[in-house]
Amino acid sequence: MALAIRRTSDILCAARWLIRRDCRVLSTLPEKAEISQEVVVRRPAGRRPIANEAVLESRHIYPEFLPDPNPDWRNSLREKLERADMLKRRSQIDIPEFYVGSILAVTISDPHAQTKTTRFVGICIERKGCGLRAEFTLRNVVDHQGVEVRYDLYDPTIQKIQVLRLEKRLDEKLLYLRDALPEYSTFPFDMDPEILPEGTPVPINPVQVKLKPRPWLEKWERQELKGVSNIEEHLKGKDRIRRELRKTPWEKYDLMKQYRKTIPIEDQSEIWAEVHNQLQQLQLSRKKMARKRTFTAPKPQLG
Amino acid sequence: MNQAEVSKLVSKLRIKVPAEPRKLRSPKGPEGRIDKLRKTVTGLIKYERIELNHNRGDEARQYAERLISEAIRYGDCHKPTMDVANYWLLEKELIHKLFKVLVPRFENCNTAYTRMLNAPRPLPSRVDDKVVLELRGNPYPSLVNRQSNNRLLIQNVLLDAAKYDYRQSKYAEMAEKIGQREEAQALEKKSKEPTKESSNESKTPEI
Amino acid sequence: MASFNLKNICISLSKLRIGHAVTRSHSNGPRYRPPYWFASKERVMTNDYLTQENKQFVEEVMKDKMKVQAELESPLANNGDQSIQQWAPTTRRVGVIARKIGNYPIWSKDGKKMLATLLQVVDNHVVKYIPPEEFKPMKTCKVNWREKRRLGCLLVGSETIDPSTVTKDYCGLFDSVGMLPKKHLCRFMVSPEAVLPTGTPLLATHFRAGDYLDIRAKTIDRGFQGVMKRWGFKGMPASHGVTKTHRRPGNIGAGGEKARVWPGTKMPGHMGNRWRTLRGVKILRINTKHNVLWTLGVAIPGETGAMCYLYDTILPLRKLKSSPPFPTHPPADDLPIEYYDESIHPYDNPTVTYEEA
Amino acid sequence: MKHQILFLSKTIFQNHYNKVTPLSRFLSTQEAIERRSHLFTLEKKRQAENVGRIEKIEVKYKGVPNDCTLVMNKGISTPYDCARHLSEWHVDTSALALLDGTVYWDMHRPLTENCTLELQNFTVAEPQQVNKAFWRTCSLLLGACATVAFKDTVPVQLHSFPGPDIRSGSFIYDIDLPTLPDWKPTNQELYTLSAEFVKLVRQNLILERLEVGEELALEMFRDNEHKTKQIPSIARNNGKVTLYRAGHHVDISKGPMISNTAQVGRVTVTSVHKLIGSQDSDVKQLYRFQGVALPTNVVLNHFAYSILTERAKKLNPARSPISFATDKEDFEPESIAAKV
Amino acid sequence: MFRTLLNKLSTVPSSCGFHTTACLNEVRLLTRLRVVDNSEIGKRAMAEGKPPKVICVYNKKGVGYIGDRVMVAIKGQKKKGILVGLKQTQKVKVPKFDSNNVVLIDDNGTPLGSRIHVPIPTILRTVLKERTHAKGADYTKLLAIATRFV
Repeated sequence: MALAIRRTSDILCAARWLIRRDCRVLSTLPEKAEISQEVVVRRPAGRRPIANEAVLESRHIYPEFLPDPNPDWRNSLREKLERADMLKRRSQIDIPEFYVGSILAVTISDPHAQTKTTRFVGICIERKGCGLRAEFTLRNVVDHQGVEVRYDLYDPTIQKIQVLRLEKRLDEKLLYLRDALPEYSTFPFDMDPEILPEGTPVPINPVQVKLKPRPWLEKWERQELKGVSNIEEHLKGKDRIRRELRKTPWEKYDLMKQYRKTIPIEDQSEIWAEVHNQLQQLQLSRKKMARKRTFTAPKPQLG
Repeated sequence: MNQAEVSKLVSKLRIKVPAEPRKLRSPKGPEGRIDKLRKTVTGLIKYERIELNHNRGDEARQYAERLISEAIRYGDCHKPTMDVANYWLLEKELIHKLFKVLVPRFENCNTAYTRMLNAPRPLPSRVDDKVVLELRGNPYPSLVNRQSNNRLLIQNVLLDAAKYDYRQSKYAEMAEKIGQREEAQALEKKSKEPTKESSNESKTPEI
Repeated sequence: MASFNLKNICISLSKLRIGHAVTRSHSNGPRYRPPYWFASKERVMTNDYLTQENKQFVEEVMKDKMKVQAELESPLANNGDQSIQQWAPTTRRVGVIARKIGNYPIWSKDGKKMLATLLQVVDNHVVKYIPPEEFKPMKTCKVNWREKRRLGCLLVGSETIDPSTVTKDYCGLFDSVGMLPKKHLCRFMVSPEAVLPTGTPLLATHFRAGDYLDIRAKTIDRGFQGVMKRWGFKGMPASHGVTKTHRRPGNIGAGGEKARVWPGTKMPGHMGNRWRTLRGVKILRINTKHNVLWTLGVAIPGETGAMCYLYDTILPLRKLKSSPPFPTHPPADDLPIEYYDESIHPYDNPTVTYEEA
Repeated sequence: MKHQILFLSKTIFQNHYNKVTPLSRFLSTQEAIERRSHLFTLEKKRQAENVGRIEKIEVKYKGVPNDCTLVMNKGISTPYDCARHLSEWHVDTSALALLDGTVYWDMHRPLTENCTLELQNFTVAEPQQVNKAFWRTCSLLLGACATVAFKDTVPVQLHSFPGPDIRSGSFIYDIDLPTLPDWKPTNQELYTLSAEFVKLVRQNLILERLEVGEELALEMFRDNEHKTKQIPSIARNNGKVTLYRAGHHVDISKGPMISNTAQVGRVTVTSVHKLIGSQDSDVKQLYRFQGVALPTNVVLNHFAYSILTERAKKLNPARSPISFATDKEDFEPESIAAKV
Repeated sequence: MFRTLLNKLSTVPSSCGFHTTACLNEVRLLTRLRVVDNSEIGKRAMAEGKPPKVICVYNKKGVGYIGDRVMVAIKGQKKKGILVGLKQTQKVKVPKFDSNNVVLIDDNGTPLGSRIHVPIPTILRTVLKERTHAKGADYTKLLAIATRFV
């Protein structure tokens, strides 16, 4: 079953790339659509041209370089030292670009294992923490048993982080996979890495999962999830009423709440000005390595 | 340590933002708080100068600053911004004012868009602190004392003379240093490094 | 006979030693006598009605003064006679004033994650030395154990500030030794041989990686708190017939003869904002460029940005065993940027691997 | 009244008589001061009695809180009295009065005719004249405190002070200390002088103005040889000498002065420099006392004030009264050139 | 009806009255566990839908962690077992499972079954080695029947 799903999703992915390569207009992915809209709108307004728009985009790739927005905890020197340490670690191992929803394989040195290394494959369901505390959680179903492992991104015992499939999902966090049918989080350990052609934007997987019947770990119906298809089936009348009561439509307009959660542009551009060059270089060297690998062992799937 | 949100980009406010929002007590809970602030922000944009309690004034000031900075950043063709303006401004003609009057006014402003001043309390009482909240560049007469520019006040006269004196001695010293250096150069033909040092030293004034 | 009695009375009276009698009157003098250098610092800020140019001029003068201050050379730099003084296990060195700037994880060589607190040693300078003979410390109501050896008092200041933001009294403290006022001031009791001349900068290299510190700071001010938060009481159940006593302390004493509240009973009250010392904190890493110390653990009192006083530890098993930089490390340019404790994995070292047993 | 006039004339006569004997030259400083003050009081009383029938004048007040007309007594009422009709704030802060928009008038000088009145404090839009009056007053007070600061064994002969120049950074008084040929004040002594100054200022003395004839002036300053020499040139025009009194100290000055010493706030006596006279002048050396002060309501942070005191320590570039013997015509010290 | 209910409820501040924190998922007394070995009794208990209940946790906390010995009530019998996978939040690099897994053992530490059909964490190797003493029960036998480590 799981295999079948994997196959279909593979085929889907391949089809998507083909489509995108030919005519990108057809792409109806919501996030991308939003971005393009923003760009179109900003041009005529044109009041404050932001020179380093491209640099600011790296906030999606390296979100952990932005500090915690709480002003009580911020200190410019600490942040600077932390970023320097992060770059030092990044120069040692290749920490690739990945998102929530990407499938990763992580190899760590493990004193408990017999071979002293352990490899785990799974879908990234959560990324959190900033700076050296950044961590991500991988989830997989092994032998019909759901397993989740949390890793520190900058842990020096991590030997390798490999992105098997680079994609995004519809939601920021995929914690609902814990309550979804197991086939949605089943991935084989011997999965081959799929390499995106260069220059393509990160695809968004529009798959909508099916939840198991209740009880659930959280009240998913109140979270406005896009990646769940059958949430209404499991709800009773009282759940719907309570969902209505607990709705907070004004939070969308709470400008200061948004402000307190984000790092303003001025601060961000300082940060990226400091680290962007080094990150670019690391990325280039990584690409070089990747190209070498593809020459030596070309993937039959892609051919 | 939580990760900062990356989906939105905001401009930095030029005022101090406390870590925690203030609670404005309302029977309707957080929604009531926002409603109160909406009224205040609408009033501020409409009248450009209002007097109110400190707590509410300080909160409303942050929201007004954010609203103006969003309007400046995205302009009036951006739908989400328009939506936000529509929500915050209860009187709809003010939306026009925001985009057509305030945005051009504050576009090249390097300071905060609003100003908050302490207002006098009529009697020493338990009433909350009052403030005056105003948009910069409003048409009303200024509230602050403009006396600071009077060059003829005695302290300014004295300091002015002291400044002249201080600068004179500084220049004299610099000239002397340069003269010394030239002499030294002429005499010894020193290498470049010591001259650099001496030029650094020449800037240090005598105190 | 009468005269003999009188004499006896006189003798017995003279033995009473009235000078040592404890009297409970207010004429004893104040119980709290702040040291003479304890000048109040905050001043009321006023509008001076200066013109813009004059403000700039005042600022210019101040900057020039700061520059002169910053360019002052360390008195330790060029005199060799300091090395005559030898460190002994009983000598007490000066400490430093540091600012807590946050914490982040650091990994050990065996892959264990530890949280480290970063302490920045900010612009520390020795202000003044008061030798033991002249040093008359504050009178406290408690009787202190008598110090066996007499210690001198070394005043250390941190962070040079604009003199116009503090009172003239406070500035006068520094003017007398030709310095600009410092924002923070701390007194360190030192052995007379560990004395430092005025104006000596103290750096992070005053300590070594692997040494242990005692850190004194003010805890986070949490305001008036109930017993659950303040003392960790359990509270009472949320249900099962409990009304209005979910977070209350319950009983605070028995009746009978003890029908009163005993002193020291744990009750609600103000929590935090007290001086506390954390002893035996290990230094994991030192950055000499920014003068930052990484110390093990997150229990250092105070919030981010709080000032801490760092001392050599007094814990018997963690005391200094070999000679530290004594009396302090002179400023030098050719130091390595980072020092690590031997247990720490530097971030630019290759990935940790384990040998197969 | 008659009795008093008689008494006054008698004393003056007696003084004239005493003048013949040079005995009074050897009065101690304190006695001389008191004697001068006593004469000043008597003369003032005499002039007050000379006013005769009381006439009314109309004074139009302009300024806060609103313009109004006050009916005052001619020759008796002063701007100070007008201020007292207005409010305590006017009384405390006004340093000078501006009559008819042109004439600067002392607060304690009786008004003589109908006029408009504006009260000037230190924060008015154009405070140059007020500042000058303040600086002049400080010079006068510096002389006063220098005379009382020394012990009786050190005779102090006030010489003069030049016109107020605020941009020079310090107010000055040139004083002759004949028994101290080579004196350099220590910091402690300067502190003491400053303390004396503050003590004087804190007495809240009003500055009274009086015009006297040359003879009386000579009589009053009989013990001061420098002043005695200056008086004839001052009185050359109209035979009058303007005197000011603060407490017991009486000095010659053209005026105007501020209303009250309480209006002097922060003050420091910064330095004392020695002036060497030129060969042909009859005074060989003088000491130039320098100080810096700010009015009460002017708040200046101590750092900016320290810049001012540092600067005031340098020798004031004002002309020395004894070095320019050749061009004496140009030189008119303030205290000498007392013309109305 | 709905409107009145809404009005009634909306006056209550939404921030109090109920828990917003996630549950801890601790293994305590009377927690239901999942038997993951192929012992007869375990298989039957799971098949009947009557998973074992914890009746004793052999440590001082009263909360079971990975590698702890527990006594379970299973099909009317008392059996001992070892916790080999937990639902509660784990430390970094230690896997968290979707169920609380137990392997039944006898007093000597010998597993009742012959195969564990789910993955078990590698840290169990170290934990069980520490728990095994020369004279006591030998828990490491459990590791021998494991099929997969994560």
